[in-house]
Amino acid sequence: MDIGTAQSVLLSGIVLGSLYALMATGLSLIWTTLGIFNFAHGVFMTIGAFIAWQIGADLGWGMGPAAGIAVAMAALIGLGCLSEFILVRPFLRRPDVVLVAVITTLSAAIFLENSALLVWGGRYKQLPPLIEGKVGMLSTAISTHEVLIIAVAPLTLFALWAFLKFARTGSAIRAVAQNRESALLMGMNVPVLYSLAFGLSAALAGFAGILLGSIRFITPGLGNEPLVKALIVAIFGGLGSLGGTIGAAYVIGLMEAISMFFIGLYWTPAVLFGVMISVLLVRPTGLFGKR
Amino acid sequence: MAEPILDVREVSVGYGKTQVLWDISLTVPEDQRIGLFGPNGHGKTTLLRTISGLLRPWSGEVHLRGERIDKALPRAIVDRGIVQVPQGNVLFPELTVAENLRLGAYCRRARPRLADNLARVYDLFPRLKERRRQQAKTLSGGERQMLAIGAGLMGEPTMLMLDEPTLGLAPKLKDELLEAIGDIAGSGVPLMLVEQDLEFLLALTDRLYMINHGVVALDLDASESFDHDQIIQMYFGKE
Amino acid sequence: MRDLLTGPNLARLICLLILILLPLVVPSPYIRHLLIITFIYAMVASNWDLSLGYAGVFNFGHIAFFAAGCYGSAILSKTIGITPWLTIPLAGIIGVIAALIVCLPVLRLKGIYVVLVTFAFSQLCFQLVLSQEEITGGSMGMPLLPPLKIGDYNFARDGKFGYYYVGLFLLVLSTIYLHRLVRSRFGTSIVALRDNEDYAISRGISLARQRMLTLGLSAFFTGVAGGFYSTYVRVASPEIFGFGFLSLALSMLLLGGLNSIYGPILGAFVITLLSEAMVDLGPMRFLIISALIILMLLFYPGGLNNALQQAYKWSSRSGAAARLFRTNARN
Amino acid sequence: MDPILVVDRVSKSFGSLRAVDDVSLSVEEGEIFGIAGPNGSGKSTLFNIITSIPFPADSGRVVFEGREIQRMRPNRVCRFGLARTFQKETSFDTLSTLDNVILGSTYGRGTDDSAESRKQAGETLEFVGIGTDQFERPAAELSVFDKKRLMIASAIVTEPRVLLLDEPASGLTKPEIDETIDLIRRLNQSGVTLLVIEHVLPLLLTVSARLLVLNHGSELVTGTPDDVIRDPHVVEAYLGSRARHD
Repeated sequence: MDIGTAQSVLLSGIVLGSLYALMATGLSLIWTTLGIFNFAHGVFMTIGAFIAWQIGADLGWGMGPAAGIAVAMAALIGLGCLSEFILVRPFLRRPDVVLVAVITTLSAAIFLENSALLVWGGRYKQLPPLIEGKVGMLSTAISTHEVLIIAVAPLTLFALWAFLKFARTGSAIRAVAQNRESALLMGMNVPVLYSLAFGLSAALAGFAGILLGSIRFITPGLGNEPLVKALIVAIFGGLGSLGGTIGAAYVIGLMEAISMFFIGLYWTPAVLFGVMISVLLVRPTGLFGKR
Repeated sequence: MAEPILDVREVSVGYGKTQVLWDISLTVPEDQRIGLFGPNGHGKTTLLRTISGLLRPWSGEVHLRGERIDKALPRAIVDRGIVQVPQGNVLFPELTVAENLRLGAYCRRARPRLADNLARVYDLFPRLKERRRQQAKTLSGGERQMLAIGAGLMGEPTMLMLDEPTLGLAPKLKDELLEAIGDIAGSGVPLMLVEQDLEFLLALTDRLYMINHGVVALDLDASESFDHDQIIQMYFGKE
Repeated sequence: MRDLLTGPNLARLICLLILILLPLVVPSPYIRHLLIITFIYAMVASNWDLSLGYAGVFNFGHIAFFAAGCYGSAILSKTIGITPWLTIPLAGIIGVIAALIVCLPVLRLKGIYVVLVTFAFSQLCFQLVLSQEEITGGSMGMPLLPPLKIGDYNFARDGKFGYYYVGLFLLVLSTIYLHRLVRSRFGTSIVALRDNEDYAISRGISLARQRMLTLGLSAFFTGVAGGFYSTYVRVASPEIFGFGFLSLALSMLLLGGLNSIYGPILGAFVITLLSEAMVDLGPMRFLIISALIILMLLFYPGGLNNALQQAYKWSSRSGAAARLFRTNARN
Repeated sequence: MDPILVVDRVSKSFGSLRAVDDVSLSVEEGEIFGIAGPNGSGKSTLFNIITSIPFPADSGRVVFEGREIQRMRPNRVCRFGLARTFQKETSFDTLSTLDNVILGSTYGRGTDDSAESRKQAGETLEFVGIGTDQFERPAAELSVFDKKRLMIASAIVTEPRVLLLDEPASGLTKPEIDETIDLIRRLNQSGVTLLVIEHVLPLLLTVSARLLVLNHGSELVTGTPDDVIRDPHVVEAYLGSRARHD
């Protein structure tokens, strides 16, 4: 393996890691605040890409990428809040809410995926790259769009961190996650905070979908495979710690790129699963997780 | 006579099928500080949780300055100035001391004077100021208790309910806390204090209720001398 | 022994009799086909309930056990050339092996982590099937599997008459197996672990052991169903890993009601017929089914089984057929 | 004669909090040994680490009948002759009352024959005072008192030589507490050694021969009920210093 190949493997690993980080952070955010796992997260990604395509792409309504992204983000926040209201809130007080939420969000995933199929059909669509062209990086060349992904993902996550850290509502979201009863006693509107967390998480997924939508073809199943990867990332990093999740995302992305190069596409899932199992055998709450 | 601040009328409540409080009535008059004590698991915390809206009474009513609040949401009750400092004393363990305190002023009524109140709390508990950038979970037991009370004060209470603030504290810390709570009470905030430590209660309150088996078993005036042996008998008497 | 002919047992025997006689009365091969598919689903759903309902293990890899049976039987019969009569029971063992593999990480995990690992496991199986094209046929699947035969008689002849009875036989076998299992002390112990883990452990029940047994035992007839399925439709295709199949099985379980054997079986009948009636709707079908799942959870979490219990209670309270429908609290 | 149960300098921390701090005790065979202390003083944690359910101690030894059990698998502890109850009224809610106890008999005692374990379960339920009319009801429907007695029944059906009762009287009415005291005495007379946790002292002072008072996770005093009641530290731990007889 020469230097050039090593660098291109490294770069593709970082691109993957960035996308996984966006996805898995959303999952983790919902997990920490509501204590449930959202299986519709992958399909949120799909819907985000489709809406951006519909509004922005030339084959859609052709209103340009900026409008596409803006509308998609707004729609996803709304969809996230709505999902929380229908899929989670009615069951929050039940002792088996974790299981019920798996079932309801899984059903919602099926519902939305088939809705996407009805609305947009099964034909492949693609978003144009946000920026055209290629950039020479180190000794290889990658597309500008991929450079954009590498840059934008950390920025987005930084913005999320800043919101959670410094905004009143942001710290309230973190607070609710840690102690629901004290949050109530301080006068927080817990249901609204839950909705908001869900909306934010959906927007993150949608954004990841838009970024992915110009690398891969957009189909109703676009989000399924990234969901599974995000799932592995979440387990690997330990649910509930945002830092751990982001770190794990890049680790898994790199691991995937390396394994694809050396072992090939076919056995890469097995490698990832194997790594995940080994981590769980040693640390049942994930690599960075807390008990 | 002036209307009482808080009026609890024949409240019954419990969890699931288990009833904890049986037709409890008590009032908090304008100028009095109330103490609740009694063996554990007999309903003191449950009473506080009912007043602050975390629990819906099965029957009975709760009135705050003449207004009925037993059907209101917790945040509506906080907005009316009843602030409960819960037992167990860890608020948001992963947040810093300063963040915890700021969130104490989350309700709309308390927001405008956040900075003033923060200064006041730091004044009252200088130790919190020193540790304002630390995560709450790194605090000692006494500091956590101060943080919980401080966050309660940030909500500008018109009535403060403290649930066992001395739980697990060493005697020296208890004295410090006694002084601080005394200051708070002295500044005119009505107080409802749940405590195991009788000395603590007697020093801080005007009227004591002993809650035993979900009813008010004793009703004492703190200024009068009373029969210690009767209480000790209830705690330590053989069956 | 007299108990055998009273209460719900009698109702079950009557249902069985009807199913045995049905093909003799109803000539339509299409109805027979639907019922064969129903039998398969009923096995999958009722066995899934052993882990998901009775034991409360959040196992979302159940479809992978089914798929393991499907592909296992397909490979054994087509690639290696073993008769399907043998590969179907062997598929059960393959299902169990798949379950034991997923057990390895799951034994020490709790709650949501069990969901994630089992779900990831099933997706991993999917990816492996897709990638091992030489063995599994990749996304095309393995077509033209050998059918069930006795001598020269192909079971697909005469309107799938043969398959119908084999399917019914397997379902009856699986149901008796589950019935005995949940009534055994093993059955009680897994419910105890679900109700209160620490308490159960303190009474001498081993969490790891019972969990391994639960997953293994729930996988056997699931694998058998998989083997029978691929033999019957004569193709093993990766479609079974899709959300569609998962949602069907899940909806049967929820419509039927968790913690019962007959609920999910009944759910399988209702959902298969419903889904078949909607087959022309395309994607709309899955839209409706998934919405149905959420609505069930929202408004009738007890499922059909609950409705049955109420009906038993109502009928016994009203005095009519009180003895006939004497119900059993645990079922 | 050697003590039947020796707890030797066990500790357990949660983060920075030392829930149980270097606690030792030894219980003689046939004794009723009480463990008291204010809320949060580490009583239940002590039971948890003696039985390793749900977690073992960080350090220290637990010796039962001469054998160290602190590293034993938690589900084996019961077969070994050491059974416990839990603080809150715990039951297998969806199982019938009888099945709750049968489980103890089959898994905790190792009775293979199902008719035999049914018989044992029935007898044990009657011993604790739960009538046959309750046997087939789901445990969730029982009253608090019956749930507590059911939990005791499922423990004693395993034939423990040492039984650990965690707050058997909390949440009970006065007559129910009296019945519980009677039950504890009958159990003791049948040869079972008991460790009893109570927050409320009266029951403990009545039944136990000796008791240990915990405060802040460590031992405050160990002694006979009379010693303990006269100890000013105990009164102080419960009621504050001013409540002392002065």
